[in-house]
Amino acid sequence: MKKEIPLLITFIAGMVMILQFFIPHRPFSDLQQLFNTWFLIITVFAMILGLGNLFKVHTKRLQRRPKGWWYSIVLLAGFAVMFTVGMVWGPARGTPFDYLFWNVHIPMSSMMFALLAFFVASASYRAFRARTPEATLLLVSAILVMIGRVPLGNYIWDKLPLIGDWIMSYPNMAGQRAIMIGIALGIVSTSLRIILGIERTYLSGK
Amino acid sequence: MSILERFEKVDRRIIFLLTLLAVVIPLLLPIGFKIKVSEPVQKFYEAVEALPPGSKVLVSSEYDPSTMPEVYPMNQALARHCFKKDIKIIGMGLWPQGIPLNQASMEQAAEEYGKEYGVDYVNLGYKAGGIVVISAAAENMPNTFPLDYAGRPIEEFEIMKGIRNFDNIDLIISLSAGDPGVRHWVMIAQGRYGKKVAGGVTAVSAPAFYPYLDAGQLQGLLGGMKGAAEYETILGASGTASRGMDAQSIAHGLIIFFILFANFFYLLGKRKKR
Amino acid sequence: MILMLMVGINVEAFDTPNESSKILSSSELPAPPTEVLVKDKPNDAGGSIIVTWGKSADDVEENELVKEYRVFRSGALDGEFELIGTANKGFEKFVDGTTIDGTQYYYMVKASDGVVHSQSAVSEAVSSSAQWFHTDRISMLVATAIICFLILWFIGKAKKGEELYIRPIAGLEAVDDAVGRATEMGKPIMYIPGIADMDDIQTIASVIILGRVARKAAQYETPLLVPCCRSIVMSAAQETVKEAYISAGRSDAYDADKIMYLTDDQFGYAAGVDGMMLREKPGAIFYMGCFYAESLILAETGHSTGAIQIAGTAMPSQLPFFITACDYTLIGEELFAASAYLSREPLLLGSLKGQDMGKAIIIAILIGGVIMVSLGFTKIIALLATG
Amino acid sequence: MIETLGIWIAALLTLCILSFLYKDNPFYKFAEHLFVGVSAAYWAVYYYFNILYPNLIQPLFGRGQLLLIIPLALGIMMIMRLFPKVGWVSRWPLAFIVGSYSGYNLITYLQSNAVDQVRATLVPFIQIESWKNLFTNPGVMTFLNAIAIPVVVVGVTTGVIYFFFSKEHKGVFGGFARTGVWFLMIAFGASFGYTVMARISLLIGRVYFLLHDWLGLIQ
Repeated sequence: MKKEIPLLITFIAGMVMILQFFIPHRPFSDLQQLFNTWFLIITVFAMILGLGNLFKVHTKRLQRRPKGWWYSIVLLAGFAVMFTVGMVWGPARGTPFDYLFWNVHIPMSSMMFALLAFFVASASYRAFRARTPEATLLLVSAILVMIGRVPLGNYIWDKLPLIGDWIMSYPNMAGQRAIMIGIALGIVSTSLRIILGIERTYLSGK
Repeated sequence: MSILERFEKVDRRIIFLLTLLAVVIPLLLPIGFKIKVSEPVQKFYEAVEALPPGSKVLVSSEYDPSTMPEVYPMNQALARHCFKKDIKIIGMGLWPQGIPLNQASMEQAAEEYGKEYGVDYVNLGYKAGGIVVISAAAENMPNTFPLDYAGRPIEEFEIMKGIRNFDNIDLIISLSAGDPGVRHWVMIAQGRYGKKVAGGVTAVSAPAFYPYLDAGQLQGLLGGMKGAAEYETILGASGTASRGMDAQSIAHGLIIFFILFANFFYLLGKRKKR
Repeated sequence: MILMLMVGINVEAFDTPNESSKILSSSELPAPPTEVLVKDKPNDAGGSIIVTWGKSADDVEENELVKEYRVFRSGALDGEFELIGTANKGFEKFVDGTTIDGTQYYYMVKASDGVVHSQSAVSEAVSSSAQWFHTDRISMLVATAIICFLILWFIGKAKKGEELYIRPIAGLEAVDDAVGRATEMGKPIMYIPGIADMDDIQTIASVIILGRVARKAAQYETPLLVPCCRSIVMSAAQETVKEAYISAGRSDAYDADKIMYLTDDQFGYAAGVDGMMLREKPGAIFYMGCFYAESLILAETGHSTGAIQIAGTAMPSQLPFFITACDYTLIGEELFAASAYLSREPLLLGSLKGQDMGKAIIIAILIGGVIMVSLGFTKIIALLATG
Repeated sequence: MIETLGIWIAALLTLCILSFLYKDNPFYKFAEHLFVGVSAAYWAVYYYFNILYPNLIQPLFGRGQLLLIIPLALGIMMIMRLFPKVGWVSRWPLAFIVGSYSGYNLITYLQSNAVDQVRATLVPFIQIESWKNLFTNPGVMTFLNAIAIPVVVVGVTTGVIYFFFSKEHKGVFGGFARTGVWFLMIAFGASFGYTVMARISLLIGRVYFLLHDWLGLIQ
């Protein structure tokens, strides 16, 4: 029973979602929206588990005091302040929550994202070497597209931006399309195995 | 360690420092490179330009402050373009943090062109659910968005009169930095409801949209800060994207230099070993 | 049914014949819209009727006689017509999404310059209804049926014990080595299941692969760290890893705290995982699932720690970064094949064979289709329309 | 005043994160832990106000939409994991999510990633216009445009062949698969090259913030 019911739920939910694509009639036409709302609600409940886990890991660190344990205080305090402020004043514009969001959350988030500029530089310095014919193709197409994207390319040869665009529009598009088609088949097959209960490790067990 | 090896295994912090300088210096001392317009941007411009005055464009903002440098200038330029052509904008968003940004760009452009909220533009705000919101709005806009972003009923606004579903929208533009975003607008609004969809995306995701552009599923595409700068150029207005383009070019040139430099020493080293 | 062809001209505000005739004499009156046709909107859940009309002869660029079309509706031919919506000049279609299924309606369209209007004939009676099958989606029904059939067919064959060849996939061959190397160095393994929730098949595939990796880690007695970005993923990962440890006979070594939740925030998660990598110094790092911009932030930091890195994703935009920064990368479909490959279960391998047959059909359609289209048989394109 | 304070906090936290590039250090560790804590709280609050309240609490208890008892029950089953004895019921909501999204994605991906893409590739192999152009005006671009469609058809076909799992990549078939790999490599290189700019834009955004909003060095 512990395993059969979940498998049955998976099967029914999956088949219903496939059918709704072909049936415009109610109730099928509303199911996608309905299920999505349900999913979001379950997500919020699950967050209690996630947050519980986060607290457990960090309060343990406070008890055991390994190296750098006090950073756990920073984490828990950050959570407590942001959470309290949000629940008391709400998340609207102009509230303390909004202030913390724009001046604490956003700067760190944007800078973390911007670190990519540096990582792109170091990754291209290290990895773009003409080691094999495949790597050379990667290198050449990257350089052509890159040069085509800056005014410099236009100064060197006015066809370079056009060639860059051509690579993007044709060979790149062909490669992307092949990957997309492969992914579609992979997803169809994986989904089908899940719906039919052939793949059930995520429900624990074989 | 030979010089060649040293170049091969250079401390990456030196690369980091050079990259930082390549951005900081041109921002402090601007140069002013010229900007050339590419085809996807031209198509995007034409998609908007082709609309008759009074048409209604749905502009959905699917980005957040972290991708602001790339997408926000597009949002600003698009709002100006529409208002200049007397095209009405219905704003909305599938990312909550995109709403104030979309609103700010519309307000700014409205001030420049003397447009009025509720008549020439409106912001329907955020709705959770991504793809589902698109389907729901396609079927029934007033039901999906009964209130605007500030909680006022949409019947109050003249612009929303006669708008029932996507049949009353002339063009859909999604400015997106990820999912849900342009991809889903194409899947649902274009795929299932046959609406014209154009997009503005971050440069990183742009290549993935070329197949859609080629298949005619997308009317036009702005890719990253460069796409925004090109769009600003067609419109003949210099904006924040154009301002960053110098730093962009120099830093970009530096990375190309890194790659060529690394390969030069790599190939030299390989020849020596033989 | 009889199509009513009486063309009336009137101005809304002036309903008596007298006043109307005054307006009639005015030269500013636009020509009326012609031929108002109505039909139930096909393939919907009901509640919609499509109204189309021929443009007014005055609906042209140069003059302002027609500014918009106003669409009116009534429940009876001689009943009162009420305004239900407008369409801009130049348009010939309006969808009325407010009908009640089964009720009969009549429509009429007026060309208007904002002050004076001229009206069309009244349409035929029409009613809306909901459909039970989406007729534009036949091609999708066929495609779904064929591909699912192929996969099931080969699963059936595999069940009967037929031997199936599967080509080597470098990234998956390396999984054992990576776990082994981490063990030798006495370092933990890190498994990063991406930042999407369980609604993404990539995440589900990732949790399945995690099960296989966890079993190896349990056998080698190497600690396995799984930082998660979503609570449901954390729950599913805990369940899966626990089960893997039990089936490897090492349930005592399972530690739920090693599969932890960090934050739902994309970059907050990246910051946390980056810090963890530098402090835990893992010997092997797996990135499997749905990644966005954080892919390179994680993979470059991981590279700087000297760990063996194996990635797999179906996000086309992130593949280049994993390819440059990781030792092995599973490209798109290979991610979904990983579970079958690592488990070697015949049923799963059979489905891979089914996928291949699906690809063979796609290639056949591609080549055959291009030849046909080149020769001028463009009908094939319409056959593949998906609605 | 409060505005200035906000800019200073933002600027210092930005620098804390930036310091990560040098090496792991106490400033980064501080920012990292603060970031995880604050962002977890942000999403918790956000989910409450944007999902739980408008989609469950208000419609269920305010308007009596009883159907919502189902997701409420599934949500409660989810947190039953906290109690080992009844923990197994959390598999029900998980099964529901995985099942419904498997069904949904099966169809959606088949449509937009496979059938639509195949259809878009069905273009006449030889574009007479572009070949005419090539002969009247020979050059790099006219040549590239003339071969564009054949390149796409060959690229998509061989690319798909690369993904064959059940056939050895040997002989002619192996040749096709290898050509497919080339196309994938070109695609990856191109995407990478195209992306570099975006990443620099983000850094420009941050540097602009530091130089303009914080230090006031540029106008």
